[in-house]
Amino acid sequence: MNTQLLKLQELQVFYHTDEGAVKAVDGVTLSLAKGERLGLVGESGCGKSTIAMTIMGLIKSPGRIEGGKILLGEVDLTKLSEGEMRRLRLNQVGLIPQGAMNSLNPVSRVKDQIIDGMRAHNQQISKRELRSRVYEVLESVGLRRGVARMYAHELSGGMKQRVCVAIAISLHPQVVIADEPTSALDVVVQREVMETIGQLQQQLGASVILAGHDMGLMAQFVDRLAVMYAGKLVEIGPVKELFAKPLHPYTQLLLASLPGLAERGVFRGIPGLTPSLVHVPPGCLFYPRCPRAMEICSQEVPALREEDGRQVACHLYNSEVLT
Amino acid sequence: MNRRILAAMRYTRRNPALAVGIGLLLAILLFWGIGSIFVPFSRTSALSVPASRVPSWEFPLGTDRQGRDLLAVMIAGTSLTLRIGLIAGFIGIFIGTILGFVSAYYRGAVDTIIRGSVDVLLTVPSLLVMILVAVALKGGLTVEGMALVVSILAWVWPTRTIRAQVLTMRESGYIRVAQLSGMSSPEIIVKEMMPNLLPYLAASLVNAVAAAILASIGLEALGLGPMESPTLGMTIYWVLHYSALLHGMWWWWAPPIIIIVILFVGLFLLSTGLDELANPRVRRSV
Amino acid sequence: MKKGILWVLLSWLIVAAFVLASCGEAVPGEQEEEEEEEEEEEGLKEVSRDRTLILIWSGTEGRYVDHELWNPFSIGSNHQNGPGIFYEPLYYYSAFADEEIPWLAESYEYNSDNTELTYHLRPDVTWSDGVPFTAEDVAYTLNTLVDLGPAVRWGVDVEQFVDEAVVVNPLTVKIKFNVPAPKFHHFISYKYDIGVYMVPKHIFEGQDWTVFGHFDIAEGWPVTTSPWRLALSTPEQKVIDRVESPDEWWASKTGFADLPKVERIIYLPWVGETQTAEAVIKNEADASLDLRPHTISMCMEDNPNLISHTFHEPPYGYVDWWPISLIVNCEHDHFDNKDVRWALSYFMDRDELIDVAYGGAGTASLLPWPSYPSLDPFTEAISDLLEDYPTNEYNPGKGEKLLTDAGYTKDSEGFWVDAAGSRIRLEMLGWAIFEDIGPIISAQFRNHGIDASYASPPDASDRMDRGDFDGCLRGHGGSVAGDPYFTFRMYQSATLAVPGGHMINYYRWHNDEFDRLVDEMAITSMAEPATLKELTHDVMEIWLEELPDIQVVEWYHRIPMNTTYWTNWPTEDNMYVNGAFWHLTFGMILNELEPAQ
Amino acid sequence: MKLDYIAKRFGIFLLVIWLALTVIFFLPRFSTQNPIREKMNQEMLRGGYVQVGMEQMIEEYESKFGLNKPLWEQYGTYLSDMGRLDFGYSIAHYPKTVKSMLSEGLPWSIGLLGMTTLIAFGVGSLLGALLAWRRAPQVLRYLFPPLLVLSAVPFYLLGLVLIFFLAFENSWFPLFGGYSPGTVTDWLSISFWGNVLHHSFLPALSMILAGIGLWALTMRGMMVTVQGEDYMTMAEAKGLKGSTLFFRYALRNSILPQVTSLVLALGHVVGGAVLVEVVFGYPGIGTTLYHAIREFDYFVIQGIILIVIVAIALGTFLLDVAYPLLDPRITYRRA
Repeated sequence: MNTQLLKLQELQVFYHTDEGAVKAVDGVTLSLAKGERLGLVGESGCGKSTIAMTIMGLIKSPGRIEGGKILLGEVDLTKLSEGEMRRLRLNQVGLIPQGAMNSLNPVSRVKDQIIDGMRAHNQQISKRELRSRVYEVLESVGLRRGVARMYAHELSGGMKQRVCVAIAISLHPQVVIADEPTSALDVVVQREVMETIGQLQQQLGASVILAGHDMGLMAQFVDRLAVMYAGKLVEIGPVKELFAKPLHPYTQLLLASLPGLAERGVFRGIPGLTPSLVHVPPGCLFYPRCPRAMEICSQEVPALREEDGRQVACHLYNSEVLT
Repeated sequence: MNRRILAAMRYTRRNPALAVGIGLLLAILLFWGIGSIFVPFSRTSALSVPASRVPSWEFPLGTDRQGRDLLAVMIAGTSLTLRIGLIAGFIGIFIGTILGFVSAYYRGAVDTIIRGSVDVLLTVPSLLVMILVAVALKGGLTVEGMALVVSILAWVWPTRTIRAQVLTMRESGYIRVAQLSGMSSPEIIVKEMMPNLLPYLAASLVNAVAAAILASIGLEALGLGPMESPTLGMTIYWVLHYSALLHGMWWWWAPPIIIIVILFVGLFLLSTGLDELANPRVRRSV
Repeated sequence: MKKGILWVLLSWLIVAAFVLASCGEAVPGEQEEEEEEEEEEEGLKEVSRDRTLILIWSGTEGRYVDHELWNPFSIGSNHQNGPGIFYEPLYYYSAFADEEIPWLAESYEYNSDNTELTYHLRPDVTWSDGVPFTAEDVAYTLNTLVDLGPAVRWGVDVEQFVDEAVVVNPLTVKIKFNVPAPKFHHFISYKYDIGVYMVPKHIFEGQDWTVFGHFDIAEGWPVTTSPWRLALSTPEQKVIDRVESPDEWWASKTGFADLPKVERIIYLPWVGETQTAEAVIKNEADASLDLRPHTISMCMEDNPNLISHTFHEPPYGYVDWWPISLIVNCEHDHFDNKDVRWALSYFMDRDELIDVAYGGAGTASLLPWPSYPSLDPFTEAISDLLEDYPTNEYNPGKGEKLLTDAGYTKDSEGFWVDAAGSRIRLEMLGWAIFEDIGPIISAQFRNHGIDASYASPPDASDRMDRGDFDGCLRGHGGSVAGDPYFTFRMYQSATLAVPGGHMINYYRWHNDEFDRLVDEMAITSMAEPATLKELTHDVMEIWLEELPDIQVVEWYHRIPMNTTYWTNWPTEDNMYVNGAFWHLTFGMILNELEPAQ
Repeated sequence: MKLDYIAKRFGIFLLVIWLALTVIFFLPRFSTQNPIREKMNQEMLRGGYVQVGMEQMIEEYESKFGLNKPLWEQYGTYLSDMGRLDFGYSIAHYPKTVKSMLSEGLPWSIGLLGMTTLIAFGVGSLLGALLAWRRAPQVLRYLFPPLLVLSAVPFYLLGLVLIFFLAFENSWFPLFGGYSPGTVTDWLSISFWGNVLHHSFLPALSMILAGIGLWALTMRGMMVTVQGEDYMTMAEAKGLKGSTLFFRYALRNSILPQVTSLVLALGHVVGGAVLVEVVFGYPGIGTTLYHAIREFDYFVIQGIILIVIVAIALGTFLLDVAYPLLDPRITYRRA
């Protein structure tokens, strides 16, 4: 079924530092269907931002793509030259940045920052048409036309993020990657921005990858959810089933640590620390912190297996082990 | 003990400027140290050796028109010029630090006065002030006299830079906490601010020394220096006076320029190295 | 209050405008000058290099600040920078040839008691604007100088002697003195830097001499009797062209003298010795201010066409009228004692000094006046005194004996100290041109136990005039010919002969007998050499014994003269005048120069 | 609100000028040197003749210039003259006016130093930016250390060495002066400009080489911090061309502090680099100031320094007013 718009196959991205190669993304395989919303969750440093940046082709030394493929339709993005990759950005793949607070060029007006994105990809647009496109895009994210003449420091946090969204979708890309777009915003503004992204996604039919660590937000927005731990994909599946019956122990603990309104004062975290990504121990990386760890978990890396409509990488569901 | 050497080694790899700077300055100090043992100071005065000799075994750097052994002059000159730089540099930094701290920390009238006078003194050409002081010093200028002349304005620039640095520090969190915790202002300055400023002060000192040497060589090259003492600047003056360039006496003009260049490059790298020490953010870029 | 701010804003906007305008002003200012030059542009005729004389002289700011000043009497101007050749003298005097050359005047005579001097002017001499040169011009010049006095150059000199100048007839003028002035004619005739310029009355009358520039090329100013016309004068250079035809100059028209061969003179600013040597070597200049002996000898090797007064042999120049001496302040302790002064003279090794400082190209100075032919008889007259007072002898032994006899002993560091233990501290002042010899003299003195040092501080002139110094290296322009009166005059502490004529007594030395004898010389006419010699002998007896001034070296003018384009320069075997083109006798050189090609 | 901000800045502008003028007025008068005596003695050193009535001449001209009046009275007339921009006469070169001396010297100094400062700023900043820019050609990395060394060398010594090799050994360039001797100053003709540029090449080269290193160093530091900013990542994500990224985003943001130091440097240009002009014999205002100081020509010193102060103060004042245009974040509130 070739409706999969974007496929990551065994993607490996390492950061080469003085102490050795940090395996930020170590063999991740996942796919994104057309118009689908995929969530990417995990503790900070689990590699979700690296994946987002790798898809955009913005990995800078000392980071480097070690192996694997990123297929957008038939095109493997990892093999593209910088020039080819540049033409794809904003055209095919849009990014909504994390740090909205200063993602806009402080010294030029909003309209110039929208126009230069469009002009970089299409030289022939006339001035008049550009102006109308700017107004159209701003209105699509719920901003009045006056915002075009303003500078970044004259906008509120929410408005800045909306401008970033406007820029990201200004050329109707197939895929929109949102890297923790609202983490810096208060809850109310967060909801407004996410609703805007949702409406736009439906209008454009684009597929969205939402990276973040706010499970509540994920629950309301995404169709499928992928859980990452220490650079590896541990579980991926439809969000409702995953919330209802999490398979992987890490996912279970993640969901359990959500503060419910009922129990006041009780905070359950996940004991232990995320492992070092430089000297990767054998077996499952979650082994030291896994409440249901088994002998095999410390020796063999669990592969990703089908398990009632979902995929999970854990020896608990490894048929050979159980028998 | 070797752990610290190892750490130092690793640090210098990451901060080459500091290493090269220290290396150059050490080379100059060695040149002076060893030289002053072998070559007597008496050969720097006029008529002490036969005049205008090409470099030879007896006079490795040749002699000048007035009968000075240029090797002796280079050795003595380096130490004299350095001495002028250090005296003026220290005076400059000492006054600069005090004024910088007082004006940045206490603000108000004191600050406007100090800031105003710094702005005014920066606009007045330093040459005029230095000549007037040189004239006021009456007797034939000595090296110490020269240091005094140069130090008259040596404090202006440090005051301004240290004040700016203290201003930024004053706004930072931990100073606010120190103030809240009831520490008296002088206590805060000495205990809190000073230690953090040390690398920066060291860098400003190096800059002040370099600026003082530059000013002293400039004054001497214009003929306003201590005529009798063989500093590097006076050598440059005699080179210009006797147009050694014209007569192709390269052994007369090349060595002072080379030593001055090494001196300045060493001080420059030392100060950039210390800057990185003081402000790690910049280090990442090297 | 509001209005106040507005006014302040307004006035300082003018300042901003000024800052910009002053750069702009340079351009429009240049424009005005330029229009002038525009007209002149066509006027600035083409003159081939081999008919042009290029001189590098003064203007040390890299340009001529006085380019609009052609009235040599005003304080800011200087006849050496070009104006000198526009004002021809009544008489030239060549020290070398020891002869007076009548020029605008034909003859002169004093009355019996030297209280009147009458000049008979040369007929049909005309100014460049056609107006005839008459006794009116001479009388007006001298009378104005008497009125203006210290406000202009030579004012004080003329005011001291001249009571009034009277026009007898258009070609005769009588000068009445208030005191006998037998040497006044010698004083106003052109030699070296001394001489009074005769100005056109019809131009200068009614002008304030202190500010009048006498500069307006379009108007044909400066008006002159000479064959030279100012073609261009800018901060960067001065161009002076010769008249087209012989009948435009009175001398060539009347056959008195033929038209100079030089058709154009260009003055360029002196920037530095290196640059000048380079220009002279490359034939970009024909003559310049002195070069140092090492430099001029090297230039002559690089460009054989270059010659000096003594061709390619040391000392590469001629003796200037300006012998260099070490003045010691006779009022300061130690130096008030003549034995200490003589000891210093004995400790100074002049041969080593000349060898190191000038590479052997120089001579010691025997007496306070230069060794010129017309003064030699006076040197003869006192040769007997020089045996017991050898002013150039280097004899440390004698020096030490003098000091020990005077009660001086050497302290632990080998420096002479007097009975009270105070060391002989000799801090010598000087100027840049003495820095060749200053440090060497101080080194010599230190080697002999005198705690000496040399410096050329920025306020050297001020400290010397106020007597705030121990020692000072300095030249003194005194007598050139006739008799050594003009030299002796400088050592007088007071004078009765010439009221108010006393100069600053730099030496701080007082001797009444000396003053009386020199006053007597002042009123003795040059026509009585015998009495003058006798007086000189008596004067020198006192001078030599006291030695108020320690002679060092003769000052040499080492002028590079380029024979690529011009020959017949004044040299040792063609001594028609001294070779300095900045002196008032430049006109004589210009008349003699012959084109080489 | 905008006006009172400007008025306040203007007030400080005036205060600095007044203070500097006062310092300049009293400083030379502490010493007993007299410009007339200096001039007479200098002539004596060249010509040899000691002007007889020198003391009387000095008194005459001191009364003419009012130098014998009590100090406070002189100070009063001095301030009113400066207010009316009448700098009076140069004592040493009387009756030459200070204003004409300024107009002769200023264009050279401003021309030479203005040009070299701008060129050094432009080339230095661009080089510094490229050094910190990942995609820039790596060869630049080797260019930086020598420039750093050059910027540590005092530029007048650099000038000496350049003169020796380029002007003296193989005379590609003239040795001295503003333009070749014998040419007529004609600011309109191209050949004259060619001549001037040919003459000013060496002094300019020595100052540019000495200046580039510093500008490059500060610019590189700024570029490194700017490249780390989030708006750069966003800009790249927009798929902008390398040149747009470099110029409209990176350079545009990191140039701001550089402009501040440029304005200050340009202010000092009017003061002229005394040492360069003396070494190269360049007829700028620097040489005039040097000689005025050596001759203690008060009025010339005061005239030149007023221009220097005004230029610097004007520079800072214009910077304060214009800065918000450069960086929209700065507004006219209490800065």
